[in-house]
Amino acid sequence: MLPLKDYRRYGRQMILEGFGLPGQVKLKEASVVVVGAGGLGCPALQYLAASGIGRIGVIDHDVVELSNLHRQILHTETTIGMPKALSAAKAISVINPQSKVEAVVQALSPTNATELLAPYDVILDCTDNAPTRYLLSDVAVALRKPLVSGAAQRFEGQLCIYNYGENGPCYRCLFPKPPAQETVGTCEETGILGAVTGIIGNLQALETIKIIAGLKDQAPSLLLFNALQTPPFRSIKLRNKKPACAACGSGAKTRGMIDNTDYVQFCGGPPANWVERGL
Amino acid sequence: MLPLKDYRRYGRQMILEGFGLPGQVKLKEASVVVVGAGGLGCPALQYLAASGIGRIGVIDHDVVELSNLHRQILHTETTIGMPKALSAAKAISVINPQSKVEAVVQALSPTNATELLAPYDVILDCTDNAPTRYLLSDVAVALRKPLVSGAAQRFEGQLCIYNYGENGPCYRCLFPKPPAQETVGTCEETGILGAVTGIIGNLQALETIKIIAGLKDQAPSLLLFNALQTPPFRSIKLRNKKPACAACGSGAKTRGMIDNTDYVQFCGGPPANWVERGL
Amino acid sequence: MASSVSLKIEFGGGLELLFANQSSHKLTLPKFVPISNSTSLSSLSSSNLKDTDTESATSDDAAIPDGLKRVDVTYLLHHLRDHLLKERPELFMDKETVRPGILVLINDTDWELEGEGEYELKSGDELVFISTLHGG
Amino acid sequence: MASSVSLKIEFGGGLELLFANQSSHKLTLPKFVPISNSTSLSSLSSSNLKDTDTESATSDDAAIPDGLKRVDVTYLLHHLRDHLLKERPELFMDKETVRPGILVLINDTDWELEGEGEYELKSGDELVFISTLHGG
Ligand SMILES: [Zn+2]
Ligand SMILES: [Zn+2]
Repeated sequence: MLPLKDYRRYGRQMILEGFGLPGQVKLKEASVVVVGAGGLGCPALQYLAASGIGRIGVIDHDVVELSNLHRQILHTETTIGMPKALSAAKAISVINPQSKVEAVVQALSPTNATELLAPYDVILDCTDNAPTRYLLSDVAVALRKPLVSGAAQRFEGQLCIYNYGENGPCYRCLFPKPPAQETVGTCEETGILGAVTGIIGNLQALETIKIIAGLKDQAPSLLLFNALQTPPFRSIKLRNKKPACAACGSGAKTRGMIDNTDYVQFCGGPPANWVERGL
Repeated sequence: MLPLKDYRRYGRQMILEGFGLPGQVKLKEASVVVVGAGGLGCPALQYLAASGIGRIGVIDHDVVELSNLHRQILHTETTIGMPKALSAAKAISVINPQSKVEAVVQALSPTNATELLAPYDVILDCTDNAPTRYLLSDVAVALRKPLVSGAAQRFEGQLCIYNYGENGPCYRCLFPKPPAQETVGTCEETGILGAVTGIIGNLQALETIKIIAGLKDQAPSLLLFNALQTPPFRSIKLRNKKPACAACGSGAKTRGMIDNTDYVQFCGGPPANWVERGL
Repeated sequence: MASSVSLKIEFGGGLELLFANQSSHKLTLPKFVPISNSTSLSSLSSSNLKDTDTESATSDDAAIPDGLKRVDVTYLLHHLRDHLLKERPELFMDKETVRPGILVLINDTDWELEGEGEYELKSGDELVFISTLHGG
Repeated sequence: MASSVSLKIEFGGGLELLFANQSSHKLTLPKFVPISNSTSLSSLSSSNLKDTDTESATSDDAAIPDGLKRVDVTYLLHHLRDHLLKERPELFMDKETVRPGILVLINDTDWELEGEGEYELKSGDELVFISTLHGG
């Protein structure tokens, strides 16, 4: 099933009870796409590659900037100016030359998202803005794939698996209406402690590995993290999917909705810096 | 206080309320030593370097092996056979060329530990065996430095700050007697999921940054993690330091104890593989 | 049982910035409150009701005074907005509920599973209001 | 109040391997148990004591039958060793307490802060037994 070298490389996880050779083979045969190669995407990609996932996609249209480097640990001073997707792909190819890495330097949009995400088993939301989060959720519903979603700002992080299992909710089940734009900060505006994105991105990799290996239960939950609080982690029991949900509900026409939604307008229109960034 | 370039590089964390310019200056003036450049040490080193810590020590006498690569994400196929301390130091110098990195390719022992650890403000225990954990705790007590301790096996991890603040316990306050050797597994024997070491090592970096920036409260606590449980994290309220502790108690002669303890014998003698590894 | 309920309130995801930048609050509300959710008399009604209530601790169906209801999450929202909020109420409430993007958690459970605004509060309940994050 | 206490038990850090590889257990123990910590008659003494106990729910100083004590953590250790442990008791207990390297947590608090073995168990308590990890 596996080349001899893989037994040596992955031996420490293959002797895990409940994982074993079948778990490693599942990782090798699996494909995962990480949308966003920033603070969350970098650590997620790193541990996904190291674990032996067979095929990994990286989608990001941004380029590396000096202000990213305090948290986006796959990029370096020498890759400043390079598209993040390429910089990250290069870095994880060094971590694991056996993983097939596919870099996409494009902004995700309603017209290309379905096609770009369809070839993968699991989707990771490592993005940094509300419109793309709604778009990713809708596409994950349309493609019937689990969406491992992370977010981080200031000293806080949030982790949730959407559209997973029989009854798992989608992003719209939880947040049918987008927040008003003035309530939404970005890492540029509100700041972010690097290690916080590391912890959430790492947890996204772990949850993805659990899903692929069949170790993940299906009870919908949300993990909250606050680096300054005691206790720092809080696990929340979430609602099931909602029959009336516009995206995943019983009568929903998700694909049509994706084609006809202007996600930026839906989320209150572009703030100045989104326009610059081509969203 | 900081060069202009640092304002751009660390701007996203310098705008954090409660961190700011003073926090960044504290990181720059701080020194940290990571003992063990393995599954825990790699992610810890990575985020410590990226955050802008001024001086970072890496102590490890092992060499990189293929079986490390599924979780020790600073090492690569091209550094197999190289001492881990050097491989890790090289990797974090790429992440942040401004951090001064000091690699030590030596096994920590009662005769060299005090001297090797004294030059640093905070010590991270990223090791993989009981004798070194007792030694590190005793030396941290003797040097009056906080010890940020992580551990991981199978699907589980543990995080604790020892010898911190007025009343924080040391490792011996919690575990005065070492466990019998047959009860102690290693990652080689019991297996380890890579992302689990990533999460614990990352949390060690975060706690270290909090200590340096003055954001860490002093209530003794222990964080337990189990990747397969719901909820995955559990925070425990711990005892204070014990007046009768052999290491940190009121009448303890810690330095003399360090000189006169054979830590391997104290922990039940060397298992076969420790002898080979020169512990 | 007392004539009031004691609650622990937490704000997260940036919402604490609206509440004096303090994430943890302790709060005591009267057990019966106006159906209108008017919070202007809350401390008064609390003392008014003390006698009525103390002896009816175990009889849950004791007559509820006219115009009042058992204190619920909707009332709590109004109380937080009227008495704890320091600025810009539209960033917390929208009509009679929380604004889009806020999740309400009752004892670590999504409030949708607990009846949302109609959940009747009891002493010791912990309510968390969390704003969803978008950064990464 | 019943004549027994219901407990939630968790094992971690590898200890679950000694307990049928199951980390979560639910357990009911009699409210009064032998001072000797003998667990051989526990179910018997539980039923024997039912009558004595049910009416003394609120009077905490009610006479404790001769040779018995209120159930405590030390008794629980013996019960776990004698009835739940599947193999190698020396990996769990050492003399009358847990072996070195095991931490006992009572409701998410280090047992040292709660009286260690002498802590008297009450229904709903959650006990965690965790083996310290050394890997990295
Ligand atoms: Zn939905
Ligand atoms: Zn001590």
